[in-house]
Amino acid sequence: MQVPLSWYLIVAAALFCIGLYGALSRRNAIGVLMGVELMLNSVNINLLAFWRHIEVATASTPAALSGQVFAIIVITVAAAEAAVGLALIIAVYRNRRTVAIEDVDMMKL
Amino acid sequence: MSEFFFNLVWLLPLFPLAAFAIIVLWTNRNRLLSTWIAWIGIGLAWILGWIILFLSWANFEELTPPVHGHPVPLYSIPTGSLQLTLGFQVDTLTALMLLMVPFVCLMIFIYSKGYMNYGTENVDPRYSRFFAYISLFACGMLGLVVSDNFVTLLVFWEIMGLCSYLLIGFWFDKSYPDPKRITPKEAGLKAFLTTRIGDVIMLAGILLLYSQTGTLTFTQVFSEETLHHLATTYAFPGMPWATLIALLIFGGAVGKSSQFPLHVWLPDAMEGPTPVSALIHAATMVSAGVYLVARSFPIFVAVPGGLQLSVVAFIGAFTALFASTIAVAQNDIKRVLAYSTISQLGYMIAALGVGAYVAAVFHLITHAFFKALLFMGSGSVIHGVEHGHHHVHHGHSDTDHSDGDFDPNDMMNMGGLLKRMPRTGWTFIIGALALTGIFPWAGFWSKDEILAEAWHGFQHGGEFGVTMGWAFFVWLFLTLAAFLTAFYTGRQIFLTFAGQPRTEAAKHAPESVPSMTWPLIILALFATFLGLFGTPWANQFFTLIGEKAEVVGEHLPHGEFNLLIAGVSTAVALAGWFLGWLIYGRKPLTEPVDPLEKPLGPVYTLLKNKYYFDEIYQKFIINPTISLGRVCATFDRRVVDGIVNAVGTFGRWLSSWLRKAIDNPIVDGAVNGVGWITAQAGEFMRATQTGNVQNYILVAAVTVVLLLFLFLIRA
Amino acid sequence: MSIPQVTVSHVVFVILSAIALIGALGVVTTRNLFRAALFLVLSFIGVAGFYILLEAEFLAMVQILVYVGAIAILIIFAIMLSQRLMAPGYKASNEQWLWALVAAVALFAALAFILLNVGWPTAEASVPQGTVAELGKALVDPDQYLLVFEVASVLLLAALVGAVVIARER
Amino acid sequence: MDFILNFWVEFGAWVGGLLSNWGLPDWAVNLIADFLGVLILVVIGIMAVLIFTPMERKVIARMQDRPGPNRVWPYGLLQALADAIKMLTKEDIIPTHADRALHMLAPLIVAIPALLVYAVLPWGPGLIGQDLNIGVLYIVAISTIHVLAIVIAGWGSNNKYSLLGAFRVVNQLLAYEVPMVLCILTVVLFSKTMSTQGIVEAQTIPYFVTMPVVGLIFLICAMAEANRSPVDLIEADSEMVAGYMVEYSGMKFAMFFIAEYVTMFAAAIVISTLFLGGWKFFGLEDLAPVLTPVIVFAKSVFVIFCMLWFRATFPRIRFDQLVGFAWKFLVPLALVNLMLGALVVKLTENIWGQAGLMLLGNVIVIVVTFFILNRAARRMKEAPALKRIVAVER
Repeated sequence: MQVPLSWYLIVAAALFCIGLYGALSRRNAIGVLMGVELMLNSVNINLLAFWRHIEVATASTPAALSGQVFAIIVITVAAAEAAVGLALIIAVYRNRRTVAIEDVDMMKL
Repeated sequence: MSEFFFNLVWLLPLFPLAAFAIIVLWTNRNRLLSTWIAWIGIGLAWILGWIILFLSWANFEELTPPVHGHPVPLYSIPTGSLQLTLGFQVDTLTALMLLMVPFVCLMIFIYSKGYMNYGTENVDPRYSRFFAYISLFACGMLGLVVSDNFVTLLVFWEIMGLCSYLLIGFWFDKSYPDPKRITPKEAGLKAFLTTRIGDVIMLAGILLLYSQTGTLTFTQVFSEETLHHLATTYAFPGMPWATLIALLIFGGAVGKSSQFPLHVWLPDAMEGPTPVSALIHAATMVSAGVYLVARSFPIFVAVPGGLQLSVVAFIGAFTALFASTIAVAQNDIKRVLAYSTISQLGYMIAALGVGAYVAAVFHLITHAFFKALLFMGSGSVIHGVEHGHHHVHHGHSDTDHSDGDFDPNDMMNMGGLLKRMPRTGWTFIIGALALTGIFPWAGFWSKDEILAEAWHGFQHGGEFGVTMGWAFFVWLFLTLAAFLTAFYTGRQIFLTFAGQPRTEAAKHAPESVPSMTWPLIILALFATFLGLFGTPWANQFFTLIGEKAEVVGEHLPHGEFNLLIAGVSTAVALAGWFLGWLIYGRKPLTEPVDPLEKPLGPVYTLLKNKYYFDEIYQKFIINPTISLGRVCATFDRRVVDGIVNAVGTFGRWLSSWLRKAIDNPIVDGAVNGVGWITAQAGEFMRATQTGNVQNYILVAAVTVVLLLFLFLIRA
Repeated sequence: MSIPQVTVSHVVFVILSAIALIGALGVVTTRNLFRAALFLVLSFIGVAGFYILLEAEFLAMVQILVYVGAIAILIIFAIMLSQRLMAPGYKASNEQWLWALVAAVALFAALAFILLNVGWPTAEASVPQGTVAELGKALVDPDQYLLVFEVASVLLLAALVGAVVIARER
Repeated sequence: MDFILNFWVEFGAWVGGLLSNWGLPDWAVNLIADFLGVLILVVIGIMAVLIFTPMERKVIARMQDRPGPNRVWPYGLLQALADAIKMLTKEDIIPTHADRALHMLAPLIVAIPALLVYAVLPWGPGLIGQDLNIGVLYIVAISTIHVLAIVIAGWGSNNKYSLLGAFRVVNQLLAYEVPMVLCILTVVLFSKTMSTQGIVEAQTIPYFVTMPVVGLIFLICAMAEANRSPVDLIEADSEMVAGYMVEYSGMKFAMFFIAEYVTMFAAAIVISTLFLGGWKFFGLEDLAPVLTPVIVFAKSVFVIFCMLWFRATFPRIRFDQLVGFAWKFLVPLALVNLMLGALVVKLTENIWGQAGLMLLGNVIVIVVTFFILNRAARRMKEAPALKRIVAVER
């Protein structure tokens, strides 16, 4: 007896919202990054849940793998994003001795 | 085994092409390396070519053109509803061309090294480029002979045209003291444009062919039903498509093989370096026209007794005679050979005209060998005389080829060279014997076969409905041409090699370097023995391309040996030689003036000026064209420009009025108003520009949520 | 919706989701950033558990390898580098946290509403065996995902170079 | 006879039968069986400490020409027990200003991955905790948690040496994971499976014979992962007094201690599985399946002996050189081998052909490597000393 799809989706949604909150409310850039990672994870859960419950069931080819491949790509992107993001954070920290986002507002005139 | 090599046929044009690319792109600086690359490229092509030749000789039954052959398709272009398939093929005709083309090319490549003065202090400044060009040319010729359809054939055909242009004008910076003499630049242009006329006509023919048959692949075009269709459907009353297309395609051949009336470019093409004259304008390119006609022969004979064969026969025979008459009165050693080339090509065309397909190809091959030999010999002579000239006047230090009024090509400046340059001399003489068709040299067999065919046609009506009248006419002209050929060849020999040197230059002319003389010797061997493959008793050429060839149902004719004709032609040739000796050889002339000048008088001048063909063309074709262009230009400037300007002025006036009336008050006002509003809005909005990313994301998130709720309420 | 009869997988699911969600909440609420990172790891592990439950073992392992082994470690590294900021009296969240909370909760409400009202199909189809091998083949098969794979590799390379260039001491 | 032939499978069946004869329901039987299995594996792991601490001390001592532990009866074989007792009786200190929770948490976490690895280590045909079809990947993934634990430890005990140790962990272990994974990839290329059992079965010839370079790289990486000297820069006593373990004492330290040996033993078994043919030994496994665990054990003991040998032979490397060694030498080498392996596998399907080609390729690689290293060394000798250091650090 499988766990129904909707359960996964709801948990993923919850994870996403929590991540969103983190990304929105953290002062520390690294915290924001963590929030983003959470969101990415929730997306992955969705992808795999859909893959397991829908693609596998209704696939024409013997091995239907779009979901997994997509998830792998997301993980890759997450890794790249983390690397670059942390590099940026470290660079900012080095130049401005802070990683608080609201202090990094050179965009503002 | 053979399959394997046949499938490699596409490599043939690729080798020289690669050599071209490499030389042009990288090794341009290094002369020796460029030379070797060119040699390797053509050498590989030669080896592969001869392998293919022997393999296809071994099993020629299933490879005989027109409809047989081993296809090597490359790709196909969809054109509307049809597929235009391009590719290469191997059949015995191709194989025969492969006997000649790559080998002669190789010889000439080797020869060029010496001719371009490699290693001496006056080496040609564009040495590497020369090898690149001739490699590209070899690519063109090989591609032409191996392509299996009219499209690729035309493409390579044009590549050769380009190379011919580049190579004739190779010394484009050369200029002569007398303004009337044509410079290499002009010569190249002339050749290009003249052949272009023929090419355009040929293109029209090919397009018509495609529109009629829906295919351009040889084997399909020459199939029974296609030919029948072509022969029975009419372009317009009394003119079947076959005839029309054949005539148009023949136009291309006329241009390329420089037949009358498009023959004018070939003599001037002699301004190019001599290896080029030998390669392009004697051995390979000019014979491409003949190859084209031979290749599309089935179309020519699709309509028995049609107009086209008569035209071909007439033009061929006429050109043969006409050109040989001109050759009689030329003093430039290379121009004599050029005219003899034209007349020999006339032979081949005429042979095709009377249906002697095999004979034509046979003569094409042999002629390629001995004419290349003759040209290279003349080149060697010129080279020697030039060196002698430098030696005499300003030592070996001089590098530019245009020195004063001394013309190393003029036979009047030579004489007695046989002692000075024996190898060149003897090989040249061998070539001359072959050219004039003296037994048992190659020329004898091929020329005799043509004459025999013509005669045979005269006696009991030629094949494919060539009328007896035409056949006789052809035979007569060709025989006369044979006589003249022997005469001017003898004249050339005696003027050049016999007697005493008439100038200091000739006195000091040295023998050429081995890299020039060895090719001469090898070619001389071929010129001597090649004919034995085509003796009427054991005619390998007929076996290869004639026996199994079924052109519209009937077998190709096989001219049997005709002692009478052979005797006549030999007698005529000997007579020509004798006359030449009588006039030029018996008492070697001392002052540079032709003894024929006085007795012939005006005729001589007429011949010397090539029947004033260039002048006529200048007067009646080129000048009218130019003046027409002028008229058009004036019309354009006056009327068309006037209208345009009027419109323009009106537009300017209208626009200025509009600006005053509408643009300034209304449009600008609107624009400025918008700008002002934007500025105000910006002032108001910038409060929200916190520069804090998270605010922005928050706004985005809230928006998303709101939209989501909206959506939920709606649904 | 009807609660299906409970099996082991359901129990496991509940436990896993508890782990994941608690971890996530910890991430966003803890003041101490280092602990937040550890909570993040916890949440990641929970997600990996989901993957195993979904019969995608390979991805579960990749999840642990990449997220726990690489990303989390990187984050912790960054935290260590910028540790001074965790001086006492340091405010973890900014002024707009309340708004953010409202937005997040509202979003979750909306999503949950939608998800519960859609009749999702329940798949009983079983995953074909040897999915991993299939996946490996598919990733380098020109007819399937080769392009995606290559693009991802290029992306990684670019990120690598970029990160090095940005973070290098000048 | 049959009972002898596949002894362990029969044995498992027998136990199961026994339980079910006691009238237990299936799920309970499975539960108990699994529990027993886990217990056995864990105990094996823990026992490793008791076996290998005396062995290490004895071997090292012999190599350094001193008697080593010889008081605890007999020949100091029970030294480990004595140590254990000593540690248990030590005071358990938690430094002030330390993050208590994390400080407590680290020793718990550190042992987990080391023990989890045992789940997929094959002891014989059918004799394995769980034959995952992604076993090797599982090993790699799990062993990364180890890093996490050490980082927590370094951070949790508020001490600059510990923190330095944590930094070094991140640096070193991540650096050495890359060539390790590459080596595993090479092996998987040949065995065409990621399950440990499959790899063992695929090894008609031990991979260490066919691709010694890969094996050596993997050995080095494994030692770095289990931070054994000479590559134990994480806890280089001479530089940073045991790094992340500075503040730990008593049972918590014991946990780290145990974890280290468990990891080492696991690494040894992994090596013997991936490269030394696992439970295969020239057909002995077919004659007497009973002995397969013994074979594995013997092989891993041999591997551990090699590790100790290294430790006794080589001095410690400077840290920057250590990391540079991983990135600039091991990774390219492993990559080259990976390419080589891919090429070979494409070239031929025949196992012996593959083995021969791979061996040939490895020999070539070795030669080329030595050539390059020579040139580099010469260049460094010519370069002035300061520049040399800079060059190394870059």
